[in-house]
Parts: sequence; structure tokens; C-alpha cells
Amino acid sequence: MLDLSVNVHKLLLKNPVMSASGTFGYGPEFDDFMDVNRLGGILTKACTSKNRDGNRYPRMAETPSGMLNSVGLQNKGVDYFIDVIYPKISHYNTHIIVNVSDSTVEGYMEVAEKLNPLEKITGIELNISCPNVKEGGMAFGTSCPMAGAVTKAVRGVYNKTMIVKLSPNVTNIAEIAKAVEDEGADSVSVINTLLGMAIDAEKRRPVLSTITGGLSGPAIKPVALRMVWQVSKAVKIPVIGLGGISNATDAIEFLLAGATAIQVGTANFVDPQVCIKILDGIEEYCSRHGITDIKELIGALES
Amino acid sequence: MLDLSVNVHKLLLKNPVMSASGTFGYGPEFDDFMDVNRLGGILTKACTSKNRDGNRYPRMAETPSGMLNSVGLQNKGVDYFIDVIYPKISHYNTHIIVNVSDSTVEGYMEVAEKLNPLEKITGIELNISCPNVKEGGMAFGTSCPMAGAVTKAVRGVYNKTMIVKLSPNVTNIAEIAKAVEDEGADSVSVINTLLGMAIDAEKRRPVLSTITGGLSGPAIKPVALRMVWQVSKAVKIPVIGLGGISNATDAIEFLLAGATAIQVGTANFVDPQVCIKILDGIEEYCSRHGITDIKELIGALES
Amino acid sequence: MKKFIHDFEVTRNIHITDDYFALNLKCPVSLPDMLPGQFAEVLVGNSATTYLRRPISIYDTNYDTNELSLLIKKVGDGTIALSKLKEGDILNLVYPLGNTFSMPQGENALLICGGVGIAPMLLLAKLLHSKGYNPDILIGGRTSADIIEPGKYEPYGEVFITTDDGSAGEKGMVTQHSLFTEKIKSYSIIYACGPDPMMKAVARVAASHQIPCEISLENTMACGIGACLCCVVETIDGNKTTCVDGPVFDTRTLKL
Amino acid sequence: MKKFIHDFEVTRNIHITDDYFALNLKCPVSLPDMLPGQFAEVLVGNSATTYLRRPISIYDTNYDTNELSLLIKKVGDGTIALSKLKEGDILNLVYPLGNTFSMPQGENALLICGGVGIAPMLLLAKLLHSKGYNPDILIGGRTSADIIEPGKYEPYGEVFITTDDGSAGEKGMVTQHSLFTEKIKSYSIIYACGPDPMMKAVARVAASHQIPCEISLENTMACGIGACLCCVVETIDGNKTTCVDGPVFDTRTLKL
Ligand SMILES: Cc1cc2nc3c(=O)[nH]c(=O)nc-3n(C[C@H](O)[C@H](O)[C@H](O)COP(=O)(O)OP(=O)(O)OC[C@H]3O[C@@H](n4cnc5c(N)ncnc54)[C@H](O)[C@@H]3O)c2cc1C
Ligand SMILES: Cc1cc2nc3c(=O)[nH]c(=O)nc-3n(C[C@H](O)[C@H](O)[C@H](O)COP(=O)(O)OP(=O)(O)OC[C@H]3O[C@@H](n4cnc5c(N)ncnc54)[C@H](O)[C@@H]3O)c2cc1C
Ligand SMILES: Cc1cc2nc3c(=O)[nH]c(=O)nc-3n(C[C@H](O)[C@H](O)[C@H](O)COP(=O)(O)O)c2cc1C
Ligand SMILES: Cc1cc2nc3c(=O)[nH]c(=O)nc-3n(C[C@H](O)[C@H](O)[C@H](O)COP(=O)(O)O)c2cc1C
Ligand code: FES
Ligand code: FES
Repeated sequence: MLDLSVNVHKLLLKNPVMSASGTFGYGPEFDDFMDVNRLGGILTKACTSKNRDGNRYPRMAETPSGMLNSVGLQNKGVDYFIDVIYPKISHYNTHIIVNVSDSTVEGYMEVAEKLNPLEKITGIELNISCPNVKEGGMAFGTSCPMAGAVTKAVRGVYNKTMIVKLSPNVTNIAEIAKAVEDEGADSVSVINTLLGMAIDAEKRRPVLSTITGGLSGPAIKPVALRMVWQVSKAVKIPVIGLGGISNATDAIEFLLAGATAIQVGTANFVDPQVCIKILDGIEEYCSRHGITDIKELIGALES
Repeated sequence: MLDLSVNVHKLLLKNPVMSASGTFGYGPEFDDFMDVNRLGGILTKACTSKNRDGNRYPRMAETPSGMLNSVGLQNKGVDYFIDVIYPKISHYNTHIIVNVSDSTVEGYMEVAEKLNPLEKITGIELNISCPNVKEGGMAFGTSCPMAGAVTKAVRGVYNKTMIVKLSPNVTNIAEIAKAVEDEGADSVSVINTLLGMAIDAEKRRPVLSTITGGLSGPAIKPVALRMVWQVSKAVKIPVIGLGGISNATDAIEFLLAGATAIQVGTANFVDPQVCIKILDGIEEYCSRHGITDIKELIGALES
Repeated sequence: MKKFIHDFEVTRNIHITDDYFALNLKCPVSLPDMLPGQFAEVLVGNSATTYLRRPISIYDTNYDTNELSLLIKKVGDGTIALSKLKEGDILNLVYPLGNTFSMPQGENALLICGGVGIAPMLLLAKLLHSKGYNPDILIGGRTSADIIEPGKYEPYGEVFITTDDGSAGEKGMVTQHSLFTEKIKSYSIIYACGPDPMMKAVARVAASHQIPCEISLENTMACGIGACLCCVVETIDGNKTTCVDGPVFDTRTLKL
Repeated sequence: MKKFIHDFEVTRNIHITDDYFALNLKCPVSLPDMLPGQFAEVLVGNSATTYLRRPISIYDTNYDTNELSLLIKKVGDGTIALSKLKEGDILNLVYPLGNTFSMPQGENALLICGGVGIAPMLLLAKLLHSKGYNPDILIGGRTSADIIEPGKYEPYGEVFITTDDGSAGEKGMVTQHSLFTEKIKSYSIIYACGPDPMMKAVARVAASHQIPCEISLENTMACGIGACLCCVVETIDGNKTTCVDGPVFDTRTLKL
């Protein structure tokens, strides 16, 4: 029998395949295409202390093997999440992890504190790496002191599993990872989007209303893989790998590089069944390679 | 009449299209495919103070819309360049700019000083951003003090046009650009490759002998464009844009974002005539848009 | 409505003009119900430069043969690659997506479309006709080359044409057509799909006559299923997704 | 030798086995001279996941019809996309690239190939034959399914076969073939192309008999024209490019 389960801190995931925040709605969007319960976990769309409209349209641009987005944390705020959305998703029999964002440390704390009592929300992912908001967002994730400070503050009010999602737009991601580990992060997810830009040459204007946006998709996979490898050598807490994962081979690469679990983002848009295909593909890989416990693959890169 | 000429410091380029270092050999490799003299300039393969074998094979991996390389500055050293290569390329009637690299400040100085007298070498490009060497390389380009120091030192021994090529693997590229501007850089080229990694899942090994390598090609274009836009707002010296440029539309986008000239790298591998096609495409764009001087487009992004 | 993902087989690729083509696609299982205005997210497998799916309206359906068809304009790499599909090729669709038009509350209805905006209108005309309406269908274009398959609409209503250069139908923009002088008041609803300026102009005229107006938007999309929030449009109730809450919107709810 | 870039027209796509196919390609101008061992860099336009060109040996040439052919094994997305090309499709080639084999200094020559390594050997066998040699051609594979078109070689020399499972020819690896017991000493040169372990084994045996040996390498390439320095192989004179200095190397110069 193949054991696909992995542990991200206190969370026992039935398998390492999760959906990435902002690319999977809250789960029900994909009910027609798969049994969402088969996933190791769902990362919800960002949740902030107050309602946010997000940025103006246009919010996305296709790029070679990827896309830019500048959605900008559109959501109806944590209270709405608790009152309206949570009841609609609490039936899922998988880990639901809420992606937490805000512009201030107090905002992060407010959201985390309010989510703490929700039984079916077994963890949060602190998004200190959103490139698409004017205040806060990525700024928290690009300096060690700020990343450490927000982690510490939220740790004070949240006692379940707390994952911190790191920004790739830094000189030394391992350093930031260590800073948040030191302040109590239970895990880090690596990476959020790379800051990019698209221009419409005919109109001589930026494509996005925000000029810059976050790059995701297969294009960034080599960078994400490198960062997962660097971070997993630098910290002891489990690393969740993401960035461009589109098939089982990609997922295996991230495990080999040191990720304990993975998230699938933009690829969900190209194939709404991709998470399940990745899961099946991982099983097929393991049986082909005589692996009985997926944990054997984690960090098993020979070099 | 359409004026395509642009000025990069003292260099008057007949047009803004140049070939990027390490992707165009020394020029003659492309003689069968185009009239190299039509280019605004050629950036040669990196030149170091001593002969270098570069890294072990495998040195490249294809990635989605791009590639990783870890060539590692293979070249026969500056003396060989002067004695053997220079005579073979000095007939070109375009700017030949030598990409200068090394592991130590003294090494950079030695190369620059030796190139200074060569009549047909009208400028150098300091590569402080090579991710593929153990010592020096990218380290020079990821901190302001080091980037400033190497720039200052070479400035002391080189009195023609000195371009400094920046690394994208930093939190704040505009800051580095300002540091090298302050120390006497005449221009900056933005960007070198992003640090990435590829893994062979079947063999459970890194694809590259060096584990990590430099990501180039269309995949990185959105990041490059963003950095050109950021840098050109931060410095007064001309910015040379590169990273994923594959067609005339891409080139126009970089000009609009603030680049005075552009370089074409990896795209030369996919289409050895691409530089000329880009040049022709720029002309076509200008005539379609009623532009008589290409300089009108530089930084002309409306937002 | 339940959404599906299926590998369709290309049964025909009809090159209508240099710019327009229609793909007939056969569903591997029995074709689910689809409503006018709904669209499919099409996976372009044969283009090296196209990454995301492309939203394309359901142009026509044939439940007897389990076929649907798409009417596509070549505008970029993705649609050009689709134009090269041949009989027997496979095309993966996520569908049917989005909402639909509402039915008229009064007697007559006007359908206005420009360019490839005619695509969602055929099923609408059919449905209206089957419900006993006899809609007027006004098709606009720059030249006669932009007026695609007007004959397809004739069984379901009266077809009118305008072109900017007068090469077919009346000369001028759709909102300058003679229908807008008198008959306009007789419509209980106006439906429009086409370029943004056209839809805005139609919405303005409709508003001035206090006629309900529904337009079908073509915002750029990443997912098509409400998961990414990229395709939003500003409404009086905040941002709404074009792919789930739309593509059809009552213009009175939009901040145009 | 001058290099060219041309849009070839696919005149035939021959599916030889499930894994192998051959493309006949017609040159739009008169076909330039090509030497055995040379290759083309092929632009795969119809695969969303293939970015760089793919190096493929020139398998055969027909200067009368201005056609060349490529023999290709499906191993990944690029070669699978190429296998789908149909008559009339266009394929862009940069060619002819690389060096060639040297001619024997003595009487007899042995050509050894495994898998798709037979591709560069056909032109070599032809050339040797035209110069009056009657080379022996030893083709190895895992099973008989890996022995592709051996008949093509018969006009130019004597063909021998080995398979790992004995399903065709002698059982075992190429270096275990009976040619290696006695006849081996009669060759003045051995040429080999195939999987790395096979070429290394051949090189060792050749060295032990002091017979010159030339192998054709298949290093991964980015440019194919000496511009990127990605495809290097370690030689006794330092790193050399496989695309310009090779793909054919005298094994005595290589650090194997
Ligand atoms: C709900 C919906 C239904 C649609 N129905 C149809 C249909 O039935 N038939 C049809 O031909 N097209 C339809 N479209 C438009 C179609 O999706 C685009 O034309 C297509 O995605 C372009 O892809 P491409 O790769 O060819 O062009 P790209 O290379 O992606 O773009 C080419 C040019 O078109 C512009 N462009 C691309 N997409 C859009 C867009 N959505 N809105 C405005 N400009 C755009 C780009 O900015 C660029 O200038 C629909 C769009 C939506 C949202
Ligand atoms: C000079 C030269 C001549 C060649 N001639 C032929 C020929 O005539 N016919 C033919 O079928 N093939 C030939 N090849 C090999 C061919 O280039 C590769 O099989 C092809 O590039 C694979 O592309 P792909 O997209 O299908 O596979 P990919 O998806 O790129 O790779 C699939 C698998 O093959 C491996 N692979 C890819 N390229 C190589 C390589 N060069 N060496 C070893 N492993 C590789 C990858 O690591 C991966 O495991 C030649 C290669 C060279 C360098
Ligand atoms: C449309 C879109 C919206 C996103 N929204 C969020 C978000 O709300 N919070 C967050 O932490 N990351 C968000 N992300 C980033 C993804 O979760 C992921 O980190 C990134 O896209 C890289 O992974 P991928 O290449 O697999 O998509 C978003 C990405 C996309 C494409
Ligand atoms: C194979 C290869 C070799 C390179 N060698 C050098 C080099 O020697 N010096 C340098 O400054 N940049 C080098 N580069 C970086 C390119 O000049 C360029 O900055 C980068 O590839 C991004 O541009 P592109 O996406 O257009 O290729 C190399 C790139 C590649 C792909
Ligand atoms: S396209 Fe993703 S929400 Fe509409
Ligand atoms: S493939 Fe570029 S030098 Fe050989």
C-alpha cells in the first residue's frame, strides 16, 4: 500500500496536493470537475479584515507560459467569510486553510483571531507577499524585520497551524524564511507571484490597471523550484512548494527539492481537473519507482 | 524618413537592436543568417582575465517558454580575445561591446584596462550578475556597496562607454542601478538571468551540473519589463532593456517602459534571424504609427 | 447549471471569410443543455504562444447529432491556431459557462450585434422565435466583410444591416439605423453584443427610451468559472465576475 | 559550410512503428550539400510546451527532388508534436549543422548503431559505398521493435543485428556480437551512434584493439550553431561544442 500522507506541522494531509490561494475560489467552483475531498487541502482566496473591492479591471494579462494578475485581494472581509462562506464549505472532508492578508499588522491579527475558533479551518496561510495592493502586502514579505514582526504578532493570537507565504521578490529568500521560522511560523509556502508587467504596444499603455502585477504559471517554475530548494535547506519547518506546478512530474520535482506538500495555482485555470490528475500521476510515479511512502521523496534530490 | 538611431552615452547606435552577451557568440556565428552590420551593436560572450573552462556539461535545460543555462563564463581570457578574436571581428561596422566578467575586482579591472585601447571595442558591459560562477559573479550585483565598488574600480581604468549589467535577483533593482550610476556607470543593462533550477524527476537529480542556473527567454519578459520600468524611473543614464525579447512588439514594449536600446538573447537560438526581424518590425510599427524618430517611443508609456 | 469538461472532435472547420471561421464539434457524450449567451473555455493545444484557455460563445447547437458550433474571429495566436484545426482533431472544452439573457417582458425585441458579437445572438434569436417572438436583428460592421452569415438569422426574425462605409445595408453605425427613429419605442428589450463603444452607445439610447437593455461582455478571462476574479466588471453592487455573474448584464446595473 | 534557414514542406510523414516515424521534407530552393553526421535544428511550431529547436540528424537526401528526410523517435512533447505533422505542413529548419565523419584509412569499416542512432548512419553507409567500401553495419536494440528499417542499409553494406532479448539477430549487446570475436581486427575504423553506454562500450573495445573510433554525440543543445556553449563535451583540448566541433568526435580525443 502506498502511503501518500504528509505532515505539515499539526496538519496530517491525506496527500501532498493542495490548491493554491486565489486560484481555486473557496472550493465549490470546482465541485463539477472533481471530488474536492480527494485533495490534501484547499487554500482559500485571501481573507482580509474588511471588505475589499480589489483593483480595477483589467486585472490580468496572459504572458508566455504564464499570466499576470492584479486582483488585489478582492473579498468581502472576514465576517462575511465566517457568516456566509464558511457554512458553505465546512462540509468538505479535507483541510481548509484560509489565506490571510491585510494592510496592517492589526488587520492580520484581527482576521487570524476571528478564524481561530472555526473548527473546520485547521490552519491559516499568512500572505505577506501579495504584490497587488498599495499598502502592506508584499512589503511585509521583503524585509526580515517586517516579516518577523507580522508573524510574531499573529502567532500571539492564533494557535493552530500557521503557514507563512513568502515573496520571491527578494535577494535572499532563505533569510526571510528563517526570520519567520524564528517568530513561530509552523511552515512556509514558497512562492507567491513574481512582480511583473505587461504593456499593450499598440495602445502604448500598461495592460493592467495597476501597471504591475503578479506573475504565475509554468514560466516561474524554475525560480520557484530553486527557492524551495534554498529554503528547505535553511529551515527545519516543513516547506510547501508552489509556482507553476502543472503536472505530476512538476509536483515530484518540488518534493525532491525539499517540499513536504505542494500547491497548484494557475494550472487550475487551464485544466480544472489538474489537481486530481497530479494526484493520480504521483501515485503512478510512486508505483513505477517502487515507493511505498511519499515521504521518501521529500528532499530526496541526489546531487 | 525614419530616424532609428539612439544614443547610449557616447555610443551612437544606428538602431536600438543589439544582440545579448552569451547568445550571439562573437558575431560570425550569425553571418550566414544575417548582415550583422545592420544591428545597433553586438555584445560579445563574457571575457575574463584568464582562460575559463566554464561548468561541466549538462549546462542547459529547457523550461516553459525559456531555458536555464549554467555555461559559467567559458572563454579563453582577455589576451586570447585581443590576439585571436578581435582581429576576426574588427571588420564589423557596428558597435562591438565586450561583456566583462571576473571573480575579483582586480580581474574586472585587468580586462577593462586591456580592452581600453582597442579601437573597434567602443564599450564594455560589466557583468556583475552572472549566476553561474562560484566566486564573484552575481554576488557583485546583489548588494549596493559591492556593485558600486566594482563599478568605481573599473571606471578608474576604463574611459570609454561603460555599461553595467544588473542582476534581477534582488529585492530592489532600482537601488542597485542608482549605486552604479553614482559610481560612474554610463548606462545599465537590465536584466541578466533569474536564478532558477531544473530537476529530472525520473533520475531524481538536478538537470544542471551546477544544480542552479540562469533563466532566460520569454518566460522572464514580464519581470524584465517591470525592472526596466522601475530602473528607468530611478536613474538618469540610459537603460538597455533585455529579457525575453522575441519580436518587434516585445522590443517596442521595452522602449515604452523606458529602455533606450534593447538586446535580444535566447530568441537568437529559436530564430537566428530574429534580430533582423525585430529591426524590420520596429520600422513597420513606426511607419504604422506615424513615428519619425524612434526616440519618441522611449519611456512613452501612458499611464 | 452543471459544468462539464469534454474532448470534442472537430467534425468541420468552415472558413467563412479570411477573418472568420466556424468549428463544428461533436461531443463524446450526449450534449448537455446550453443557454443563449453561454460560452465555452477552449483549450488551444496547437499554439506555442497560447497558455490560457480562450472564452468563445456557443454559436449553435444540434442536440440530435450532439454537435455544437463556435464562430470565431482570428485576432491573435490563439484564434489563428484554432483556425488551423482539421476534421478529426480534438478540442477540449469547459462548458457551458456563464448566465443567459432574460426573456422580453413585452412584445418585441431587438438584437444588435457587431463583428463577432453575432455569435451569442443566434441561440438567442432561435429561443425567442421558439417562444413566439419575431425579433428584429440588427447587424453592424465596418464593411460588408464584417457581416457574417446574416442568412442564418433570417428564419428567426427580420434582419437589418448597417456598415460604416455603406457597402451593405444602411450606412453608419448601428445606433444611426432607421430602426432607431420610430420603431425603437416598440421594443420591450434590447440585447447587444459587440465592440465596447457600440454596446455603450446602444445602452445610452436604450436608457434614453427607458427600454431594458442587456449586453454580453467580453472581458478577458483566466478561469471562466469564478475562481480567479480576473474578469470583473463594476456594477452598482460592487465588482461582479463576467464569467459567472455574466457575461450578460442588464446595463442599468453596470457602471459604464 | 554555409548554413541555411528554410521553410520545408512536409511531403510525407511515414509512421514506421509506434515509436518511430520519418518525415520527408521538400526544400523550397535547391537542396544544399549535406554530409553524413550533420543535423538540422528543427522548429517545433505545434507544441505548446516546446520552446527551443530540436536537433535531428539528416537521415537521407534526394538532390533530384530537393528532399531530405528525418528519422525521429518519439521521446517527449517536441518529437510527439512532430509526429503529428501532415502532408503540406511547413517545418522550419536551420541546417546543415555540425561536422562529419572521416573516411577510413584502411580497407574495412564497421558502423554500429543503437535505437535512433541509426539516423546519421545511412548517409555514411551510402558515402562509404560510393567510395568503394563495403562496410559492415551492426544495429542493436532492446527488442526487434527497436530495429528500424534495416533493409535501407542493405544496398550499402552487410547488415548485422543484435537485440537484448534475442527477438532479432544475435542475443546480447552490440559489443557481444560475433563480429567482435575475430573480424573486429579487420576494421580500419569503427563509427558508432546510439545510447551513451553503448558508445562508451564500443569506444573501449575499439581502443583495446587500437582501432580508430568515431562516435556521434547527442548532447542537449540550445542553439546548434556554436553561439551558446551549452552543448560542450570535455576533450583533451578542453571543452568543445558538440554542435560545431562535433557531433562526430574521435573517441581518442574525448575524456569519456
Ligand atoms: C464570454 C466571451 C465570449 C466570447 N465569444 C467569442 C466568440 O464567440 N467568437 C470569438 O471569435 N471571440 C469571442 N470572444 C473573444 C475571444 O475570447 C478572444 O478574441 C480570444 O480570446 C483572443 O485570443 P487570441 O489568442 O486569438 O488573441 P490574443 O493574442 O490573446 O489577443 C489578440 C488581441 O485581441 C485582444 N483581446 C484578446 N482577448 C480579448 C477580449 N476578451 N476582449 C477584448 N480584446 C481582447 C488582445 O488585447 C490583443 O490585442 C469572447 C470573449 C468572451 C469573454
Ligand atoms: C546532433 C543530434 C542529432 C540527433 N538526431 C536525432 C535523430 O535523427 N532522430 C531523433 O529522433 N533524435 C535525434 N536526436 C535527439 C533529439 O534531439 C531528442 O530526442 C529531442 O530533442 C527530444 O525532444 P522532445 O521534445 O521530444 O523530448 P524532451 O521532452 O525534450 O525530452 C524527453 C526526454 O528525452 C531526454 N532528452 C532530450 N533530449 C536529449 C538529448 N539530446 N540527449 C539525451 N536525452 C535527451 C530528456 O531528458 C527527457 O528525458 C539528436 C540529438 C542531437 C544532439
Ligand atoms: C488570479 C490569482 C489570484 C491570486 N490570489 C492570491 C491570494 O489571494 N493570496 C495569495 O497568497 N496568493 C494568491 N495568488 C498566488 C498563488 O496562490 C500562487 O502563489 C502563485 O500563483 C504561484 O503559483 P502558480 O504558478 O501555481 O499559480 C494568486 C494567483 C493568481 C494567479
Ligand atoms: C546560454 C547563455 C549564455 C549567457 N552568457 C552570458 C554572459 O556571458 N554574460 C552576460 O552578461 N550574460 C549572459 N547571458 C545572459 C543574457 O545576455 C541575457 O541577459 C539573458 O539571457 C536574458 O535575456 P534573454 O531572455 O533575451 O535571453 C547568457 C544567457 C544565455 C541564455
Ligand atoms: S475568469 Fe476567473 S473569475 Fe471570471
Ligand atoms: S548548442 Fe549552442 S554552442 Fe552548441
